[in-house]
Amino acid sequence: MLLEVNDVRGSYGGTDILHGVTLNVGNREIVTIAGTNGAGKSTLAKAVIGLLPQVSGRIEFAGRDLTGLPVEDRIAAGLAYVPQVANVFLSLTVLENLKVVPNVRDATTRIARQLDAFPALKPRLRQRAATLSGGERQMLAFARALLTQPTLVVLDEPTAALAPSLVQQVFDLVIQLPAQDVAVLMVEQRARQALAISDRGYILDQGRVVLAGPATGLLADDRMAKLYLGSEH
Amino acid sequence: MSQRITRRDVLKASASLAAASALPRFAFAQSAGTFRIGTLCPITGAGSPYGSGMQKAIEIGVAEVNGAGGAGGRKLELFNEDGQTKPDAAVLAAKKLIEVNKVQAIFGTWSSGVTLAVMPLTDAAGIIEMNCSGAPAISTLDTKDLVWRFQATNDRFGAAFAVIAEKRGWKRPATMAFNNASGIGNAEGFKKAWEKKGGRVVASVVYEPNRPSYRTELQQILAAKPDVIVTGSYVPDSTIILREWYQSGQDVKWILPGWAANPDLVKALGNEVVEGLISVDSVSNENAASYKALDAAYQKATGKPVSTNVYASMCYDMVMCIALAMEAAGPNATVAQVNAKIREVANPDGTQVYSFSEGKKLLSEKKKINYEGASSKLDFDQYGDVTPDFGVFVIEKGQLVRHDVVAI
Amino acid sequence: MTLVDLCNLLINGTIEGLLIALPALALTLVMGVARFPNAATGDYMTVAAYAGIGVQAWGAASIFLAGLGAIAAGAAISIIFYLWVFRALRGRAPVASLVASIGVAFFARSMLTLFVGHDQQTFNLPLVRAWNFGGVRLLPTDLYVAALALIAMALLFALLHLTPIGRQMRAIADNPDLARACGIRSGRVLLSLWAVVGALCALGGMMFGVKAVVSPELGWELLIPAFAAMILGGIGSPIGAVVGAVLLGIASELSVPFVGPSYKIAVAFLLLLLVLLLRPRGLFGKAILSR
Amino acid sequence: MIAYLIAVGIIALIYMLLTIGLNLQYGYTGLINFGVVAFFAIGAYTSALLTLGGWPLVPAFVVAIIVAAIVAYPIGLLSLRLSDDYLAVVTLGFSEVVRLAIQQERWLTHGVQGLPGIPRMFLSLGIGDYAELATLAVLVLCNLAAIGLMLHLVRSPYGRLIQAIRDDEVAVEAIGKDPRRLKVQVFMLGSGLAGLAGAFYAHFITYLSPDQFLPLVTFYVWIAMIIGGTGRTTGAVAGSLILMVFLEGSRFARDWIPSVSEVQMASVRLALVGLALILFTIYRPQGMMGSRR
Repeated sequence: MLLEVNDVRGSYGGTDILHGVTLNVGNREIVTIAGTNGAGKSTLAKAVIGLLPQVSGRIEFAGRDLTGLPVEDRIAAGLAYVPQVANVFLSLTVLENLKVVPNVRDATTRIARQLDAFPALKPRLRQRAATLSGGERQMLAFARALLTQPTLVVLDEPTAALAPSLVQQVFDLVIQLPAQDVAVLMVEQRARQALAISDRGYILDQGRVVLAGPATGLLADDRMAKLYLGSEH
Repeated sequence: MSQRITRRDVLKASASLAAASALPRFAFAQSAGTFRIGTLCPITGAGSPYGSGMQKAIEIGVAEVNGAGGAGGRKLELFNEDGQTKPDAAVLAAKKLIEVNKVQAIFGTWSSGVTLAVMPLTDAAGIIEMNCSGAPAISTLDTKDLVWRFQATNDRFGAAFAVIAEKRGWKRPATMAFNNASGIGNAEGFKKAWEKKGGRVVASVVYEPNRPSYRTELQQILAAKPDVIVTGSYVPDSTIILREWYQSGQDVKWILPGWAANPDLVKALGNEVVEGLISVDSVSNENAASYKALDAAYQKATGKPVSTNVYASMCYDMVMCIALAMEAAGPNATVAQVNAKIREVANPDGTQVYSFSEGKKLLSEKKKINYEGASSKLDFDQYGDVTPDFGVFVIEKGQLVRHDVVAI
Repeated sequence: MTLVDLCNLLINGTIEGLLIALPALALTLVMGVARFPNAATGDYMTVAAYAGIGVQAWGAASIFLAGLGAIAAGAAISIIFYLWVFRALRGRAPVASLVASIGVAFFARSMLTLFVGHDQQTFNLPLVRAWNFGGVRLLPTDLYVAALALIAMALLFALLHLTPIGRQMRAIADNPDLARACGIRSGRVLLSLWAVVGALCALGGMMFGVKAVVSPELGWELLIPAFAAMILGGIGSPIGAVVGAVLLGIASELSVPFVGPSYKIAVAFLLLLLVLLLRPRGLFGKAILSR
Repeated sequence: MIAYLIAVGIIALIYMLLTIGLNLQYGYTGLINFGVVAFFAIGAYTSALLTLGGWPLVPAFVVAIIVAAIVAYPIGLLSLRLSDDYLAVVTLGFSEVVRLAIQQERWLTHGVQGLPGIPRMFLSLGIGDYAELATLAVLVLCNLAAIGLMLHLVRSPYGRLIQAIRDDEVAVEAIGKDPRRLKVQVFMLGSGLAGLAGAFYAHFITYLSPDQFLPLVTFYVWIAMIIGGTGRTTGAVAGSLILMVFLEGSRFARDWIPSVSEVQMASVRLALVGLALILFTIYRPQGMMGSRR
């Protein structure tokens, strides 16, 4: 397994949020973590990437123990992260958003390649990221995250701030990632749509995994329907 | 020397602290064989350019008196505190000096604010207060005649400025004043005296401390086309103002108080800028042996001539005055008895003396003496204020040259 | 007031503003990237100015060498206190760092006075007369001061916008968590930041010393005007700090004929207040420092 | 010695009142007030001018509190619009403007010449040295009352609301309360306490001048609060006492290290205060009395 999360507990602002979460992600796999508001999904993503100050349990990545490592070292080890909403540097230009990433080998070519992958960004290179639309920001965030050639991208609610028409666009981007040797751990509120493009899924409720399995199985499970009653848009 | 005595007695004092604090306030004369002096010089804060020199001068004076065998059979003992140029800090420091160290006199308060805040405490404790402050209010608020002022009042300085401006035939004076009691006091003292002579001040400005530039203020003053500018200022702001004036190239004369126009200012600006500047100060006895001795000792201690710090010679005179008064009052005199002798040893009608040992000798021969201080002739009026003559110095080739003496 | 007077006031205001602009820049950089108001800014200036004086007194009469010495000292003291104090306080409430920076200010100043005393010092610089354009007076020193300030600002902007480390500083200022998640190592960036901050303070202290006098309270007294300039321009905005400083300088000088030299400081604050009522985040402020 | 300790105690208790007021504003409500000294000055000058004008002490004190609180009203309103750092600098600037006004409006305040001869408290009773002891006692009572008021506030529903504002303003709005009014009230209450402290100060020092009201006073109050621990009433008490021990205790340190000159000692004293601040914030961030923050 690429990523193994073992009995992770964590608190945020003094309140315990994760109560022992265990999950894993394989190479070139798309794994969705779904759950209601406040289930601890984003906290889990933060714990994996290293932005959560108080964490216990064990997180292994590519056979290496990440526990206690700072974010920067986890990025260097091959993780990437696209946070929710505040996912680009608003006061930097589009180009600067890409150039700012350190330790990118052959940065110019790689940036050019990312821009080819996201052509919508090309005419806006000198614009501040604040002027981009939500969808464009998400593209920029993806492009930036992929610059370091990660083996696993952690996406925190990539569709949270988007207009419904753009949601599918983002999922279309995600689905292409395994082809580039990138596995995905995606935290998503829109469980059905996310599971539809995923290999496997975990359902979180109040800081615990309550359901896990292949995405198709989960979609068919009526326990999930019960959990999600009314919260699916 | 004085340091060593201080420490030993502090140890002794703190050992008997509990007992001492239980004693009635005026009992200390028996409990200690020394006359205790507290200093409250402005070591930090706005007065910090002068404070340490003032304290040094007091130490030099004390060493001289003790070296001559003490005064009235007693040695002087020093307790130093930092007045911080802050009334509230000085009040606590004064309380400590009075209550813990049991001092019989407090020397060296500098800013009028500190003196005004400390005075009620010294008056209540019945001890002597000697200061270098200029505010007129100090004269009237001292109800017990225990407060002695070694600095000419701002009014007197202003009046001297007016006499000088008149003598030189200037017609259109303007004033620039640092925004504190002394700065404004000087400028307004001048204005009062000048208008009494029928003159008119063409422009006046009060400026704030710690500005990088005073061009705007200067511009306002120069716009009125004065022939002379009278200031109530200090060294740092005078440095900036004069530099900017020089660079602007406008022709005008300057009269500055002695604490601003001193060798430090010359050093900061160079000879060319300050050429022809008039510095007004109470007349010190530069030629007297005592002044030279102080100057030598002061140079040794601080590396600077005593003329860079007018307050230093005033503080030295405080020690001389009190020591001579103690000598005149005789052994074991109370504070009140010593206080009563101050005018007697410093004011005219006695043989002029210039040093402690000289005065001690004459006193032992039962002669009347008149101490002539290093800072001024040191004659106290009914308020305990000095009424000095003023020296008019003109800066020539970087040297302060005395041209004239003005009496008011 | 004649046109000539007005021009003179404008010149004075601009020069005074440019003097304040450097510490204001230092403040706003720290505020933007390290996220606290650094009350020790002024005392870094003082220490650096004394270092400059020290270089001159040591025999190097050149003001240029004195400036280099000051910059080295400014950067050094800034880095030392970062490594000792502010690094340990990262991640805490900004007010903790603020209070610690007051401690740093006291500590730095007292160490300075312990060794150099309280006397004023002046830089050894030949005095030149002002150029007079029909009553509008321009001091060559002022021109140098202004030029130097502008060059320093240009260099700073080049650093922030054209170099990788500058981009990283801006990224951290913009969104520290995202910056970390991009793999930006903030330790190295902050070290450079503090070096730059120290150098800016040093330059500001030098220029203030050349224009006025060097005393132990030099920088401490400049702190409040620098804070005001930063706030007027908007926290974290370098352009804002410069514009804010110059605006406050000009506003206060222009007000002198009307309210006198004492209230001109109050006028500066009145302007600040007015701007903040209309734009609560200052002239160039963005909501990037949302906490 | 006793009289000296009483004097130190009086100043410490005056700082304690200021610290309790600030603690209410910042420690409980999260309002960053860097203009404490302005309200202190307003209280001091109000009471001084009234008593010099012939008023008895008690009404003068009351008016001092009221005037300080009223002046705080517009600043409190401002605090609603501005975020922390902006408010900090605006209040700092405000305190400088107040000082400048005191300095310039000579018809009222005598400007830089200052106000000498402010009546001492309890002097008319003719109890001599005991007057200061009585002052100390009244100050202790005032501080106890302020602490009592504070504890009452903290435990009341009102107080819980205030603390909720500090932690999450949106949540308070969500339960239908108006945090804006509470903020302004807290600002006025804390400033009123500063005004009271100012009145005590005026009648203890007996001489007021503008240079006694520099921003340094504000910084000292902040230091006392941080050292004691924010958000705790006992913190304000401990903090102001520790501050006083530092500022005054160094006088006695002087007697034990005689090789250091008075000039150097002044530097050493400031260095110690600075060092204490640095070490406290690094190693004891919760302050002496701990804190829930």
